Amino acid sequence: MTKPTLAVWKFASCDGCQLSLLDCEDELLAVAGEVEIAYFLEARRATAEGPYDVSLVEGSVTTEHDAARIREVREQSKTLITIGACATAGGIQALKNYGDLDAFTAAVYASPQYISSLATSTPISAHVPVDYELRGCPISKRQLLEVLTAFLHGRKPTIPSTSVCTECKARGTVCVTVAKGIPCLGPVTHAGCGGLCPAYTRGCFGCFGPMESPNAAALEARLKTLGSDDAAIERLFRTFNVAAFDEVRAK
Amino acid sequence: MLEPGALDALIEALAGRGLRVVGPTVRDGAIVLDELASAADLPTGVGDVQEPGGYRLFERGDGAFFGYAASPHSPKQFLFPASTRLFRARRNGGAAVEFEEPDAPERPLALFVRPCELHAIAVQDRVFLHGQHVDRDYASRRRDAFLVVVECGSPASTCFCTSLGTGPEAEGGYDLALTEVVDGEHRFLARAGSERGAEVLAALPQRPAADADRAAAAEVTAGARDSISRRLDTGDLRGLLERSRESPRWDEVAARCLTCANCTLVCPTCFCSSAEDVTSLDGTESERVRRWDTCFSIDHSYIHGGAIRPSSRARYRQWLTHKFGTWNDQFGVSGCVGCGRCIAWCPVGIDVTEELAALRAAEEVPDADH
Amino acid sequence: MSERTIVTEYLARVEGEGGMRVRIDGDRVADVQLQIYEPPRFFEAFLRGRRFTEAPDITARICGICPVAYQMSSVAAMERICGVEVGGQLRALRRLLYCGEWIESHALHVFMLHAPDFLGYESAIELAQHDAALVARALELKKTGNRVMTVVGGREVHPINVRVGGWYRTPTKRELRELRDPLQRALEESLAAVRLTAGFDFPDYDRDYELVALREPGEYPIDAGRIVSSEGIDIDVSEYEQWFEEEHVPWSNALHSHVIGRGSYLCGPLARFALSFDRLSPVAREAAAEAGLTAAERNPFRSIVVRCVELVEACHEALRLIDAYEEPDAPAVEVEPRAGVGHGCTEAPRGILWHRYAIDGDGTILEAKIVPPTSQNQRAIEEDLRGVVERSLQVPDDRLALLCEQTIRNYDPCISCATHFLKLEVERS
Amino acid sequence: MSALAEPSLAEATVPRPFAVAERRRETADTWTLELEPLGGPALTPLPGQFTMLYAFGIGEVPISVSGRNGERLVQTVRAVGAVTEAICASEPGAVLGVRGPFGNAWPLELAEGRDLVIVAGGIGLAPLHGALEHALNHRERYRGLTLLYGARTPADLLYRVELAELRERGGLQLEVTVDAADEQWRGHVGVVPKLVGRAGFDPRDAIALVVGPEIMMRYAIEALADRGIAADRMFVSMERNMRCGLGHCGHCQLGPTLICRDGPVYSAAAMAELMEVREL
Ligand SMILES: Cc1cc2nc3c(=O)[nH]c(=O)nc-3n(C[C@H](O)[C@H](O)[C@H](O)COP(=O)(O)OP(=O)(O)OC[C@H]3O[C@@H](n4cnc5c(N)ncnc54)[C@H](O)[C@@H]3O)c2cc1C
Ligand code: SF4
Ligand code: SF4
Ligand code: SF4
Repeated sequence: MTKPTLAVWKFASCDGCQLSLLDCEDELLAVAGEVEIAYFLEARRATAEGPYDVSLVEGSVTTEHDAARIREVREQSKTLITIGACATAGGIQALKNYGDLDAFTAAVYASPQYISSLATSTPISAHVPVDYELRGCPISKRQLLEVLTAFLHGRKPTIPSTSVCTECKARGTVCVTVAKGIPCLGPVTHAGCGGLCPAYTRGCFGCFGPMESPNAAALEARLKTLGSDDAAIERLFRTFNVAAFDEVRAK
Repeated sequence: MLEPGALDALIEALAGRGLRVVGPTVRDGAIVLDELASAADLPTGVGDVQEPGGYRLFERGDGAFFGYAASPHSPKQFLFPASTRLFRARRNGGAAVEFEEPDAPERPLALFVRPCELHAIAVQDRVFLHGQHVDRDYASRRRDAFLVVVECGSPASTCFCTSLGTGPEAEGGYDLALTEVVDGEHRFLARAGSERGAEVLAALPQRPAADADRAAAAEVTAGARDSISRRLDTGDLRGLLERSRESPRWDEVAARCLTCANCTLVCPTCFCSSAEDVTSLDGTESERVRRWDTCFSIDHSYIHGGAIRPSSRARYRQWLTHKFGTWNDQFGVSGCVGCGRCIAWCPVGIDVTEELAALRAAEEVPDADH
Repeated sequence: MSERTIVTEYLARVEGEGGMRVRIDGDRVADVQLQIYEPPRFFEAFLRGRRFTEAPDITARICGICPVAYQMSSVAAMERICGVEVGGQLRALRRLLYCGEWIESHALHVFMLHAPDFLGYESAIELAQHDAALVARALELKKTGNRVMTVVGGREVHPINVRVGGWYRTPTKRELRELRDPLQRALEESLAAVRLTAGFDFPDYDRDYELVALREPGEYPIDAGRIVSSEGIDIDVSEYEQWFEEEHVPWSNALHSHVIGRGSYLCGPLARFALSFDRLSPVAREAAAEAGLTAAERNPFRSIVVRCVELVEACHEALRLIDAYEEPDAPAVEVEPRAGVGHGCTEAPRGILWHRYAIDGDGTILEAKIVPPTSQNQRAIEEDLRGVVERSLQVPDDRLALLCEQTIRNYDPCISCATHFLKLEVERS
Repeated sequence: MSALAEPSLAEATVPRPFAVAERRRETADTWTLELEPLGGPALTPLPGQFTMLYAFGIGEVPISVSGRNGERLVQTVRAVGAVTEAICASEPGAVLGVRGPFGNAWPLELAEGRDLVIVAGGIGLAPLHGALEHALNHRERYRGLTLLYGARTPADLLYRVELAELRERGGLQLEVTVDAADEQWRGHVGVVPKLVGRAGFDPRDAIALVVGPEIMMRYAIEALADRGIAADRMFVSMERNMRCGLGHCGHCQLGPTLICRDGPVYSAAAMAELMEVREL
């Protein structure tokens, strides 16, 4: 039996989600035993030609060149899985979708004329069909392994799309909103981190994007009673999954 | 009667029987249930103030060990843990598959509980033990669990056990019952409810209870009873909910409900679970793991082609209807014991007693809002 | 000899996307470009209008490899603006978290990205087929770094526990004590790594760089210090812009830095090692001595050995911090915003990471500027490429390309950081 | 407090290994498997009951028992998702896990001496097949025996060979319809409930068993009721998500009932009202 081939691609991103694969120290060699890592520049120089059985795509599309490249990746991939908030929601760089690109470029670069960039940062699914979207900024390596294992063995990945609250409760964490009045996005945020922030006495700030049936309006009303003003609420929702939360809140 | 000092002896005695002693302790701004090493871990002098969507600790100033009401944790955490292994399957080359039973649960438990929690355990017993099938994992944890109930003296504003007859006194189903008297001399009235309870009690330093002690203890629970102001009209809730299936109130509450599932997960009786395979990368081993689930998740009602209850309205209705209505049909008891957890730990403070009252009011004045 | 171009379109085993292009005209290197086409992400622009407390979480997203560095430089800057000093155990924990990142990042670079160059493998995956035990030990080492980050910071990538003023929750003594055994093993493994890498074959190449790093009294520089250089710079971090400047070159989405009026400089392990040799713990210093390293080391290819010495240092320091840990009374000190401009500079695994912010009295960020180590090293990398190629003109293209890539990897460049930043093309004529 | 029962092995949550002894393709996406116990006693499910079938490393799903062949369980499975696909792809010799049987059975005794009308849509014939088999094996106990069966197209009909044989054999009034005919199709065209009006049975003394998509069941019941069969003489088999089959997981709630325990077979009288409620 020939091993299935795996390719890892990078678009606009911080590298953290790809790193999560290398961070699976206990499983990395086993993964390399089960799949042929055919294309993974961060880890290896040798590259094999497509097509690939599974492609993991990190990052969002922010340039014309990348918009064309993702179409090539799609053509070469049987299964395309996006990993992380950049690839599934446009990432924090999607904040530029709402601003003036020239002003942004000028803020960072002394010679903005050298920079070519689209006005928007868009998720992979805005360009090509995606088979599975793994959320998180960064993704959870436990979930990454789950998705890979599930795809290898032909089952559905067990990735609940319920609220972060469900993870807090399973972990036995005391709710920070109820017990401390700390503003928390947990009730509208997709599970996956394991209920991390509340376990550190901190409100969730939405790394995994919206959960399956987010009631943002009801949570916003509650945040106000906790003393958050409109600006604070805007900031809270508008970070790594800004585009996804904006969509939910517009409803 | 026991002196407060006897609590250490009690915890030691329980530990001495090989039990993992679990009881209240302060952590992260709440009284939670965790392993106790000694009475020093108890929430000495700490009380709680609860309201819909709110919970705060305060210094009671009286040194009471059990001066709190329902905590964010419940015995469910220990008797029906958030995740358990159902079985392990192994593929030994070729097609052969072997199934293995899971390991027996760790050390048996001794649990400090409140009266409503005793009732909640009894409700879960009906689900896991007294139906057609016995749940092996629950049964083994439950069978060995030593229950110490401490009657309530300081209910929270969210408590409504009196409406459901589940507190503040403990009437049975325990190994050992304690009533903490703080007024005057700090002391505990202790009663054994089982043979092993009697054994444990006999070994503790004590003095016989005088009538005055009994009266003082009765006053504690009577005072608690008086201080409970939340009421639930339990008259024909089953019928009410059945008739209210199409009530507009469901849309109204769905607008507020976050579908976050906190209510079902803190509820000491909710028993829903899902089961999933956790497979090794090489595909030779698989574990079937059971995890807490909730009727607030869309997957809960998923069947091929789509979920049965996609709307928040239908999911909230399922929760309330099951808890207070159809639970009776299924298990012959109410699913609610009046502990108020779902009220306090709902981040937006949705109050089941208020929702039920609203359904009732809508029925009594059907055209009220027209 | 005709013109030839050596091009590596996508550099492998570096963090982020870039390439290189070297144009050779006869026996002269006509042009060298380290090309960084990782798309720009405009963090400095997004930071405007956010609250000062958001900087650690937002800037962490610039780089998944060294998020802690971003968090540390940003909180340092904000605390400076607000006149708050985070000291004692709260600071010790920051150093500990940072040690975790150094261990993870250095182990990743040394074994997974760089060692294959010296051992003749295309990747650690191939290396694992020949020496699985080595790779397994390396992974264990890396994992220990990650464990430190997880315990102190909440998770390995983009930790959640860092805040302006300190932490959301400080670890218990017991949680830290559990890190002792793995760190002790990691220390042993790091010492072995120094011995292993010291035995590699190194190209004979060195240059008289201006080395730039932080330097602190009494401690190896990690989370604080003054900016010093081998050419006599010794300044407060706030004076950085009077000495260093960035320029934008057309072939790169990353900015190039240089010392004003002088030119390129080098930051990172080699610089720290040379400038703070005297601050190393005795174990690390001894290991360095055994490996034949002195403060005068200038061969960039040897930086892999230096990284291993720093692994020793980081493990040793982490153990020291854990042993001295006492649970603090409060996880953070109160920070009230105050209008002003402030700077933060800390030692990311790849070198100094400098931040400057201006905030208003409400704590709103008015301006942000971030200079990551890879930008600072970019010029030095290009000069090294030129130097290496000039010495190896007779080498055929494919091997030359490999040598060029290895040269780049000496720096462990992090392109995600640099663009906020890489591709090799070699053209010969 | 009542004594706590010792859990018994029969109630274990651990499956028993069964080997796929035979596999037949029914339609493009549906297969019938015969499963043989690997050690231990054979199972003796009643018509209408179901088992939880476990595909190694993929998952576990409820599947009705469609009949027995000696020691073997006969189960017909439509591949709609990961687990059912894995089950359908299990070649002879492959091992599946089996728990059960669970649930109640078709009230076949109630039909004795009466007309038995079986109405099935699509894969719905699978849960009814055991009942049909039973009735045919004990033909003398029933008066009339009718099977009304519909599928989307002729290619979607289950048990085609067997149905053809039955038609030959007699003793069964068999009417088959398809929503969309192809060129060879000579039978009825239209939805199953339409067959009800034409079928020959005595509504005052008949028992009807109905399985299909919920919407088909509603219309079939309506048509049967129109013919005059009382609601408590009509039975349906219901479906909900199911994780345990033991009444412990809470997923299969259908109003006041748990399908794995109180069902899957219900009288139409019990279901009529519930089937009207949206998203119950
Ligand atoms: C009592 C009963 C008897 C059944 N008998 C048969 C039969 O004889 N033949 C047959 O082909 N099918 C039958 N089904 C339906 C069968 O169980 C589903 O098609 C199957 O669960 C789909 O699982 P999947 O993983 O392949 O599909 P997916 O759509 O990927 O399902 C994902 C998960 O959802 C759950 N699920 C999805 N659909 C259903 C469903 N309809 N019922 C319960 N859980 C579901 C399962 O847990 C499943 O693992 C029966 C269902 C019930 C409740
Ligand atoms: S429904 Fe609410 S009040 Fe009733 S037992 Fe559950 S959590 Fe307690
Ligand atoms: S209320 Fe919901 S979660 Fe709780 S037992 Fe009922 S169905 Fe399950
Ligand atoms: S009722 Fe409250 S706790 Fe329950 S799901 Fe709705 S918002 Fe969450």
